[in-house]
Amino acid sequence: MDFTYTILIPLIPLAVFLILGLNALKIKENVAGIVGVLGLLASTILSFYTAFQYFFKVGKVDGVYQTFVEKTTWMNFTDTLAIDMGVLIDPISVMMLVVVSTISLMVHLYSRGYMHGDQGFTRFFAYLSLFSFSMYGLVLATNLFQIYIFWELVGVSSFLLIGYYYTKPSAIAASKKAFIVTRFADFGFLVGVIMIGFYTGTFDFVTLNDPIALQDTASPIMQNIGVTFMGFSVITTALVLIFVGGAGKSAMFPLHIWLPDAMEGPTPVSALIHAATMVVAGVYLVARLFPMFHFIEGGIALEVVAYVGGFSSLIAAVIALTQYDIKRILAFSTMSQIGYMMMALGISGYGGVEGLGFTASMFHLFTHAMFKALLFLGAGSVIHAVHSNVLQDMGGLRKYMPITNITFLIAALAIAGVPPFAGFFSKDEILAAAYESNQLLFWVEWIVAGLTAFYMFRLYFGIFWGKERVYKHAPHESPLSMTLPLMFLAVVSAIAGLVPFSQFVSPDLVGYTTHIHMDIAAMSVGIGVLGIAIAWIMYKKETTIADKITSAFGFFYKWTYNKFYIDELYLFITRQIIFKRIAQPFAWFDKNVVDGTMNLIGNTTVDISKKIKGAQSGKVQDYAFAFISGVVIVIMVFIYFMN
Amino acid sequence: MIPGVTIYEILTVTTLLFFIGVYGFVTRKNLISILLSVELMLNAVAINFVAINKYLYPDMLEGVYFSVFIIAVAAAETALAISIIINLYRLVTSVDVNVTETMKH
Amino acid sequence: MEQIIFYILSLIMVVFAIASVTSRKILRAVVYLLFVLIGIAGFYFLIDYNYLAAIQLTVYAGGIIVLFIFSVLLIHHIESKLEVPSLGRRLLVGFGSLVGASVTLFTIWSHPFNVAENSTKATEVADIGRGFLSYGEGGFILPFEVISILLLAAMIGAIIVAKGTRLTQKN
Amino acid sequence: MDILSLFVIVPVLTVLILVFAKDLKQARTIALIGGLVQLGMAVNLLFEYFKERALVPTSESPMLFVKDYIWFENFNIHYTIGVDGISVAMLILTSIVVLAGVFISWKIKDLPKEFFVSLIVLATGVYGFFISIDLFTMFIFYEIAVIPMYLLIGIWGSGPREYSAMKLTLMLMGASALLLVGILGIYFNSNADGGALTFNILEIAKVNIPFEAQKLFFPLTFIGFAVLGALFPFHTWSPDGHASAPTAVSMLHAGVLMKLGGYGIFRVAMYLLPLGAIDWSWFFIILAVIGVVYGALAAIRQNDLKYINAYSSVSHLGMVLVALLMLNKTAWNGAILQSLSHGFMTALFFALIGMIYERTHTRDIQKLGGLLKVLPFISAVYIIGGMASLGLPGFSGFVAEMNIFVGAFQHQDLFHRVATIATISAIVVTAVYILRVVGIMLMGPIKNEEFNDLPPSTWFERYGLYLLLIPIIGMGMAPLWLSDMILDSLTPFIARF
Repeated sequence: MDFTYTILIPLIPLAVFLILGLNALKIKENVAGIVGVLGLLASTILSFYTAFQYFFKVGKVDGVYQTFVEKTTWMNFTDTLAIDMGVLIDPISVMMLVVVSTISLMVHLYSRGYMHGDQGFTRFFAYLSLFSFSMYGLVLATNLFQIYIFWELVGVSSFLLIGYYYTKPSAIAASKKAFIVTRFADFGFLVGVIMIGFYTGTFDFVTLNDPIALQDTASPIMQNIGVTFMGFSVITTALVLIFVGGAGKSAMFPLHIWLPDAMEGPTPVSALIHAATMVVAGVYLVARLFPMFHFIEGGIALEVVAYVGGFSSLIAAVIALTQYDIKRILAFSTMSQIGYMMMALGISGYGGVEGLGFTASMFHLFTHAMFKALLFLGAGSVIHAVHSNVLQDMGGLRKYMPITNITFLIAALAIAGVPPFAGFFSKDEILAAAYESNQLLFWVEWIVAGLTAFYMFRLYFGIFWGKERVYKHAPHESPLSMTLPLMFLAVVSAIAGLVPFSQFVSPDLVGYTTHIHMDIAAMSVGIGVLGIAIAWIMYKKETTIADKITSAFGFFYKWTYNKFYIDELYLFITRQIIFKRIAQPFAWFDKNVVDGTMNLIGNTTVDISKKIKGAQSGKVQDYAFAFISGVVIVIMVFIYFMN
Repeated sequence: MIPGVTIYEILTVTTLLFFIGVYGFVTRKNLISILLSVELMLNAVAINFVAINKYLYPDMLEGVYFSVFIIAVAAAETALAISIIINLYRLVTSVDVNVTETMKH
Repeated sequence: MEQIIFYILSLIMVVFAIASVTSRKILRAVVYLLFVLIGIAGFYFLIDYNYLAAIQLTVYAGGIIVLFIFSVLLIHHIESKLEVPSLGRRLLVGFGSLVGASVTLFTIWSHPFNVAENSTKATEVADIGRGFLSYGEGGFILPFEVISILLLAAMIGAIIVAKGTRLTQKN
Repeated sequence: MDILSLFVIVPVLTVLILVFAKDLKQARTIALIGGLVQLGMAVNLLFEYFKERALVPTSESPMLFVKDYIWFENFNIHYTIGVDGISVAMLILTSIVVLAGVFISWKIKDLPKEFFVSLIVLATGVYGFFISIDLFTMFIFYEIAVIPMYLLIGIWGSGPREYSAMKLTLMLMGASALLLVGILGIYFNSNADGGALTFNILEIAKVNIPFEAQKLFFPLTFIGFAVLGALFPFHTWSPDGHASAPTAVSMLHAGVLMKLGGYGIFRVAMYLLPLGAIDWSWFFIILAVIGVVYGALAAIRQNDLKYINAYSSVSHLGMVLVALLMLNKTAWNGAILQSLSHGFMTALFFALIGMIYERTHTRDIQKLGGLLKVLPFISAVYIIGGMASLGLPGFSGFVAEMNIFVGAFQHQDLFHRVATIATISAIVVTAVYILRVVGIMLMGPIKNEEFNDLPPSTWFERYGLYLLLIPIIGMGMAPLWLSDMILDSLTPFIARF
């Protein structure tokens, strides 16, 4: 089967980007919207066609999903090492194509309503197309370097979109923060990529992920496995560094600080980039290299992934409890859910049912993309109506916004893991996998599940129930262009869990069947319902319980409310240490010491020349005297020294 | 050859004259005085030529020739120098070397 | 007799030379120089180069000194005094000249001159003239002619420079 | 007429015609035509080169279109010219930047004729430098390129221009003194295997210059060229010089002239003195890595746009030097690509800074703000340039930097590893200072009411910018042909090590 046409999936948005971007000032709003949506629609249709072809027609040969690669050389490093560009079709890339296409199309549709009347409408759609292009390229990458290339492009489109409201100082700061933090993580990623290239001799995913070669120390890619760095194999180090890159983009602790601030961007952007697609790129990256992570040195790197993921999900859930900005709550929730996915990857095995963690992680990625995008779009709809992000300004909106209310509720139920919504199935698989391999992480995630349910319903009740506020204009339901994507996503969130995911996605590409683990499901649903119930008691009607609890936990509350002061720590490091203690002295050093030395040399020359110039008075007499003295001295020298 | 006078004595006198000229050349500020000192030095040298010719090579006359040349050149030089000085005086109404430094610029 | 005359002449020359370079009145300096030049002419007589002595008297004492006096009269008031250089400068230069003189004298006195004794050949003006006009080996016809051209050039130059501005302005 | 000498003759002819120009209009038209002809020649040369290279592989003849005229027989000085892939790329860079410079100087006010004459004399020197194979001829062209700089900054500059011009000229002259000693040292050792003394690079490359001599003359030649390439700590002329220079001169200087440094190091110091290079590389790697990190950090705290760009140049060109000293093909390829990429980018930046300064009369980023709103085109190009500068994929900087990093990583010892990691870390710092400028200057609220009605960019400004943007994006999108051409030309070099 020839999948060459999939190259069009990223190229169509690129063309749209060029058309809209080059004429950003000329194209009218409705034209830009239509061009953008149509472009993405084409890509979406192609993606779904690809998925259909791959999963149901040609992908499976003898029960194993095949990997299709189409590529061309882009640049040669050495005679053996080169960067290729191309498309790689395998279960996870096709699954990601579907996710990206669906969410992106919904966000495009939604944006036509949400951004209506905005000055930079065309620019916004150009950026969205640029992002879609980069994300598709990332998903379809055939090798590490290609993924790095699109990784950076995704980063820059994220930067542009966060800074979309470029006259707003907080948006500028947030975009800068996002770019620099992820850039810092990418520094690790890049070093990791270069290390892999150097020690294995290839960047190619197919070669790198070959399980037979990975288990055979004589194979070319394992030739340098014996080279160590700080007690670990260099390849393990490289994998950890690559994971640092993934952690940066996926907002894992401690590189998560940019994600909450990134909410300064327009809400559709938050839904698309900072909830559903770009932030899961880190998960996708680890999944891409999963065989390597798993086989190299018994999966030490994978353990790092598991613990970082687990810890991130816990800390994010705790912080989310106390926040008031509804988008930030969702952002921390995103971070927490991505932690879940990372953790699931980390504890996964390779073959057959062992690979449940991997499957679950991808499954959760899929379902989470749907319901989290829905949550963000719903939040956007609310913000659109209330013109505020803050929970205190909302309440009782269910009467004004029925569609938003119901869709939001579905998404909240999904994320809380209530059956039969999508989140229940994926979360259940994750917990089951964790239970099998790592009890500690299982209990952590179990608690997180409860916390998730609690803060999501705190949010839900806070917005749609609770005390009714006085609104300047009466809130109204959003236009159809916005509610249509909400309804579509709500349907998907409700039913996506029924997809037999393990049939399609598994680490060894074979596929297997799973069933619901009743005991674990009972536990997780139990704690979920408990969380919802507590939220119900505290927030459905206006009560003072919340305040009492808050004051009871005073110190702890303050810490979580301030996100454990991690931002302040970073600020301290960058402002006080890097800027003030390093960059400033460097600039000073250059002006005064280096340049000073050069000037000193120059000035000394000038001074000396001035003194010499004094001797060079232009008075013939002085010259004559000097001349005669010289003659006398020379004669004396001849007399006394030469003889 | 002067009876009873050695070449050493003659050269001593000319040396003294020469260095008196040097002293004058360097210390004087007035252009004419400087020219005077130059004349002193030239004459001292001319005597040297003559004396050495007479004492060491009495059969030849090269010393005399050169003395004549020196005198001729000195005359030419003086004439030219004085004309320059006069012209300069017209321009800056001074013949002080320090003042005439302005010519350098 | 000649010895005594030489010493007297030497004394006159040195004393008037010093007077010439230190005198504060320019006209006196010129007159002192005249005495030195006459002393030199006397010296030429002593050494038996009468022709040279005659030239010295006519050209120097007669020509150059007159030029000097004219220019001094043109430029200076007779009574105006010359600026005296600073003491430090005088001492420095005096010391320098003294060192130079002593070094030179030391060199002269320590050099064994190969004096040709007992030559009594008288010098005739005709010999000098012949030497100047000879174009054979050792002849000085070329420098002689060059000098004449130099003198001519100096003369023209002196006129042009001294007349100065008006001539050049026309061009 | 051989097609290489044209690169010297056409600018000289342009200058001769320019002398008769009466006013700005005539001068700029002549300069524009001259620039266009040069660009055409450069592009033509590229195609001719490919055609010829297909017939004559590099192993047979490293240089093509070689022409040799005796110039001064006694010292065996020839006017020898020829090109390989590296010089062809450099010639294209030069012709594009010169043409863009003419566009940017479209409305120069003072002494337009003299300005264009100096500009093109400078270009002549650069062209000549890139085509020479004879060391002496090369050195002469080098001097021709450096001298007009003094006039251009001293006369048309701004701020403390005399100080800057003097500083720049003195430092570069000092460097060329060292360089001359180095070149003469090479010359007098060029008969080490018997045979005549020669200045011809290709001839000298066949000779085994004794190790002691290489050790002595390598640092001289290296520093002589590296001062122009802004090697730490000899970079201080660059910020002041750039800040004072008029726009087109900054463009040409940073874009092209500074590349002479790296090119010269590679073509002369390393090619002719390989043993010296191996022996000294550790020392210069330290200096170059310091330059990379230090330039980037110093750029963080500057407020003058030109200073920021100048320090960023120090950092980027430091990477070129690091890459050259890594002594393998991948890194060298990166170094040359980085030279090209930096040439286009920095010219673009200086052009933009010039336009912004012309409109707002300030280069202090703290006083600017919200330009994206009032000058959308210029600001958008600035952002694109910034993205290229911080090594974003799709732009030339990425291609170059990746080659450098991968090449530098080929060394396995700790020293090289540390140097490599330090160099890579500069990309983070680069992102910081680029975004700082973008955030303060382009985004945010408009700080000054007067900025609300700034004139938009004119057509010639746009042409200039497009001219520079096209190669940046082209190199970034499809680097294969260029990098393969350079890689191929590197084989004779790698054979020396």
